[in-house]
Amino acid sequence: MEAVHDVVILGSGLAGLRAAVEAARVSNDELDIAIVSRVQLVRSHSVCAEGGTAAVMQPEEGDSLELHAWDTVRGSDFLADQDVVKRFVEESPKEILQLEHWGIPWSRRHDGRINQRPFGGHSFDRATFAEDKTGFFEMHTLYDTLQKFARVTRYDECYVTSILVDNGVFQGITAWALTSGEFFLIKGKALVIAAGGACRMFAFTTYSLSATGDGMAMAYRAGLPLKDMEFVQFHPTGLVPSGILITEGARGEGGYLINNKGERFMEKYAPSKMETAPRDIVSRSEMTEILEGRGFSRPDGLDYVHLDLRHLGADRINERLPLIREVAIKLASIDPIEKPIPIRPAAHYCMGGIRTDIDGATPVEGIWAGGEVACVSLHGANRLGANSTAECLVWGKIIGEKAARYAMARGSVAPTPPQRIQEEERRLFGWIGHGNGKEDVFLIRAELQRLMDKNVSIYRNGPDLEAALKKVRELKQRVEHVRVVDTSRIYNTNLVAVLETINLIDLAETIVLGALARTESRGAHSRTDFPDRDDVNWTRHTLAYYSPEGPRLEYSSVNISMWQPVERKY
Amino acid sequence: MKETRLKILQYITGIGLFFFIGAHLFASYLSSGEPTSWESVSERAASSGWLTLYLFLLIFGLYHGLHGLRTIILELSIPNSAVKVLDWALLAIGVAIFGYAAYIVINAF
Amino acid sequence: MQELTFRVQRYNPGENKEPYLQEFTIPSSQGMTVLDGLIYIKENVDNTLSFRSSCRMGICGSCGMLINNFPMLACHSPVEELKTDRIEVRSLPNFPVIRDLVPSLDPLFAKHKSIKPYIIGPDMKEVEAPTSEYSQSREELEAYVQFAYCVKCGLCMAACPSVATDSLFLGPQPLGQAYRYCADRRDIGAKERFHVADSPHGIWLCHLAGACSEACPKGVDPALAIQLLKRAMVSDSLRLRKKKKPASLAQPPATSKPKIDVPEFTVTQ
Amino acid sequence: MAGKPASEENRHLPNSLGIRGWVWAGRYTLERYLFTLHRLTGLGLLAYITLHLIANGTRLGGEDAWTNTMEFLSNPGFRVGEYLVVAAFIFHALNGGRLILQHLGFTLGKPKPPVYPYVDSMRRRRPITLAMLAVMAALLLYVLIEIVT
Ligand SMILES: Cc1cc2nc3c(=O)[nH]c(=O)nc-3n(C[C@H](O)[C@H](O)[C@H](O)COP(=O)(O)OP(=O)(O)OC[C@H]3O[C@@H](n4cnc5c(N)ncnc54)[C@H](O)[C@@H]3O)c2cc1C
Ligand code: HEM
Ligand code: SF4
Ligand code: F3S
Ligand code: FES
Repeated sequence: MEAVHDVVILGSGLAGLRAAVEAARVSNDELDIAIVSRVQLVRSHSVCAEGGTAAVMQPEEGDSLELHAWDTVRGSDFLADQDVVKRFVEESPKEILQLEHWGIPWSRRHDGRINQRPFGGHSFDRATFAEDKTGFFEMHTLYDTLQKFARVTRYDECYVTSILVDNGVFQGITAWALTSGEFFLIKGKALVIAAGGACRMFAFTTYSLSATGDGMAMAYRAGLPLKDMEFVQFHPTGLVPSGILITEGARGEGGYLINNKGERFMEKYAPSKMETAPRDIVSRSEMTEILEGRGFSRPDGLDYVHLDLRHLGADRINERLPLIREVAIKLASIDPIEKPIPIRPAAHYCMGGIRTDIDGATPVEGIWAGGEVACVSLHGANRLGANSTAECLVWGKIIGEKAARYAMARGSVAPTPPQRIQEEERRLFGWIGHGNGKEDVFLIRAELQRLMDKNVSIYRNGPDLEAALKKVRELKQRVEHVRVVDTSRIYNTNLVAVLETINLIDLAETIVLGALARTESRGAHSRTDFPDRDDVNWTRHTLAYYSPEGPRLEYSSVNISMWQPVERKY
Repeated sequence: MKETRLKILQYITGIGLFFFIGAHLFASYLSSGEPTSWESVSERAASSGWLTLYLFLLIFGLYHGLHGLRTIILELSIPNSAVKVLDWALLAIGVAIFGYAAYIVINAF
Repeated sequence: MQELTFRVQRYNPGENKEPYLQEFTIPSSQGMTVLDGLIYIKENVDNTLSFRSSCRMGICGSCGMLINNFPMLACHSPVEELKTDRIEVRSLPNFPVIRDLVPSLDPLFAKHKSIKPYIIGPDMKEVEAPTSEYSQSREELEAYVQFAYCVKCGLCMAACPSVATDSLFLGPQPLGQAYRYCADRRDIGAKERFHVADSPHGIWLCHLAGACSEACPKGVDPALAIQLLKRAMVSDSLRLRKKKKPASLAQPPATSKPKIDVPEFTVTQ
Repeated sequence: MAGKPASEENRHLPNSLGIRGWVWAGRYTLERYLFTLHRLTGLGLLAYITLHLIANGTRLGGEDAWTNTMEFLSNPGFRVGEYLVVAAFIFHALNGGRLILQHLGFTLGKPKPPVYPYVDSMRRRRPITLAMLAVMAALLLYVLIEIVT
């Protein structure tokens, strides 16, 4: 089986949908565009984004592009590429308007203009929001808009298993249609990778179950370098025990963090910003409170602190935070109008990803990457809240356009040797014979998650990371021997779990190795054995290249075109 | 907007039936005397007022009932191509019944 | 409640002619949802069980199922709310079954596309190259925002009696979304959507059974949207419909505040 | 529409409730089943009208034929049947009135952002439906008494 299209878009999250709309739009619906997703298009993880999308919308009221840039650079602990930041702050207001014109229900001020709310690390209230379902509304607005275009072929629920590159040029992707069991090749002139992040390697995470880093892992195995993988963001407010996100908007609207003594403990750590300090700082503060015995304990070890919204009042909660109220009632039996919410830091975002240049182009000709899967180096060592959805929109648009223009200029699609597809098919369905393998994939995944939660979490140190590396490599061996009991090709989620786990393990290795090498503390990467930032040696990006023995690390420089690094204090 | 117009008629005939059948039932059950006796039946049949009422009742009832039936048949997933056939068939049935019934009402006496 | 009995629909297209129910007994835990139960079964009891899930917070719309004879999102159904320890889970009715608990929602997506679910603006140039934001008052927002809550889960379609007999009927989700866009001041495409909804398998097959709204997990109230769309179509047909004023672009505020300080560039540009 | 190369190969099991769903579709509360009743009474009335016209056709045979028919129809079985028709009519008429109003968007209230736990407009306005049912019950009782006495 083989399908040929002009532009292939891998992933239908915010970045993927935005790219698809842009590609269809700039080509006047002339290009044949395919959008491939492992879930039904509109189910992508981006629907979970709650709080907001950052953009300078109110320059008359004191905000400015420079200020947004400064906040982002400072938030990144000076690891962001500053030319990228500049492009970002210029483009994101346009995206807010574009979505507004495509029908999104942005929350409004009394005068009918777009409203914005405060967000962690931003010196101005610039998180544009639609209640607390920002990502949801953005996704559905883009999905709906995509329905305008006739020449978009959708591949819902097609699990992509590999990216084929030949001589540094993109060839195609192999995909397994879950609903029919078919395995086939999708060829194209250009590929846009927008396959999302990888925090499902942690047990306590805000992520969707389907966000397992496949895109990063496939690109990595296809020879594309991964950048800055050691930087994993922990969100301060994951709902205990599920990890479901309680949006930063809850603190933006004025919620308090309270320890078991009833104190607003952020006074000690970030007196000027309090609860709306950047995420790395708030998460560390919470962990310190918990580690020093000022949290509330739970038998399962998920000790927590309280997020108190009661003083906001029922009206404000119902108007601004309806989703988290619903979620807290449903999944923790707590109505935030009446009781504080139990929360603790949860794995939330991968700052790292596929290395791209400022236009989202990867080192392979014909492949672009954008959104969380990519690392264009906007977030550096710590992403500011609300900057990610904005990044997905901005670079979704850029790479959609670039890929479309490339495809329009290029003649034909190169042939692909059939044995590569057969090999991949054998690798995939070979598992199905493994009915008597001795390992259980769900156990392996659980072990990986427990390990990452324990050793590669908010506070890290040399010995823990060494131990983690050893364990990850052991898991990498063991996963080869898992059994797949399910023998069907149709909707075989047993096999899917195996493929996901392999991907997660590969990525975990790059994270652990990068973290081990980086002997400093910067942004989300905080080592107790190296507590200070080391600007002399470590103002540089980590690059991880695939090799059968394990990742090979290289480094690249940081673009500093506006501000020299200074001490980061809030 | 054909379907919308058809449905509007369904509503109008529904409201019409409410009054006509109300009157009809009142005359048939609640008025004094023996409503179904030959005398009272012929008496009503001779009055042009009742005659008109019956004819309207017929038209409204048939349209309303048959359009309702059409909706139900449409809902059995019949293909769009068969809709025309259905429409004509129901129209034919409606006209036939109307003809027969009008003949009774007008010619019985 | 120490233990839960799950009776789960199984169907493997290669092997079974008919779906059947398989019984699992699993330990219950505090705050557990039906989805948690299914995940427990999949990971610990029977690896071959198939179902959809993603966000596990009731926002992606993947996990619609028939739970104890009512269409629900599995991740949004705490076992406690069901008030029983016997739980029967089947694939969503009115959609073809692919396998086990996995229905094919393709018909829903196709119907949704057919009603033109996007802004058809008075000035498409402005729509595609915005110069300023449209102003939207609270009332204008409230006229449609409830309907924009739709997660496209298809529960309403599983509940609707007209969808049950008519696979061609547009159904509550698409019709509700048609109204969502018609009610948006930024949109002037109502006529085009009326035209789609006016087909023999269109809006008039809705008989206000209200089951769609009863089942909807996100408070969308498609039944209300559909009746309001009917009203608009009837008044349009009778030429009573008021032309709505298209949205206007917001003017920037007249007054401005001083800029917040930003540190000077320390690298020469 | 969906681009899956193999989706034409329809291995999926159809799973529609079909007419079965009129009788039992799940744990719905009221309106879902009022719909069924409205439909059944509508069809019943249509069937009745047809029979009614046939019966009336005997008029063409003159006074004797008519009186015979009426006598034949006055046995208790038909009286009960007639009561059922009147009952069906009363239900259909009252519920139909409600439907006309609500189909046209009256009495349902305005859309507004829902507050959890969600209550939709039909349930918010359920008192109207219940009032309709109460009037219906009263009418049915009245007609029953009227017929019996
Ligand atoms: C709970 C939560 C709340 C958040 N809130 C905010 C917020 O308020 N503001 C903000 O700015 N950011 C927020 N973020 C971050 C932001 O939502 C994400 O970074 C962003 O949505 C990522 O979008 P994406 O398009 O890159 O990827 P995703 O939305 O994750 O999409 C990935 C796509 O790739 C597809 N895919 C993956 N693997 C495969 C495969 N093997 N084969 C085929 N397809 C595949 C998936 O199906 C999916 O369609 C939040 C994140 C979380 C977890
Ligand atoms: C007394 C006044 C009546 C009123 C107010 C009334 C009202 C209605 C309404 C509003 C509908 C549309 C229901 C919907 O689409 O959901 C309807 C349907 C219907 N009516 Fe009536 N009606 C009345 C009398 C009758 C009579 C006398 C008959 C018999 C001929 C009849 C037969 C039907 C049928 C068959 C349907 C279709 C049912 C369905 O689609 O479910 N009605 N009625
Ligand atoms: S209207 Fe409600 S039930 Fe229907 S698809 Fe949308 S969210 Fe689901
Ligand atoms: S259940 Fe169906 S009949 Fe109408 S009100 Fe809802 S669409
Ligand atoms: S898993 Fe997303 S709605 Fe249930």
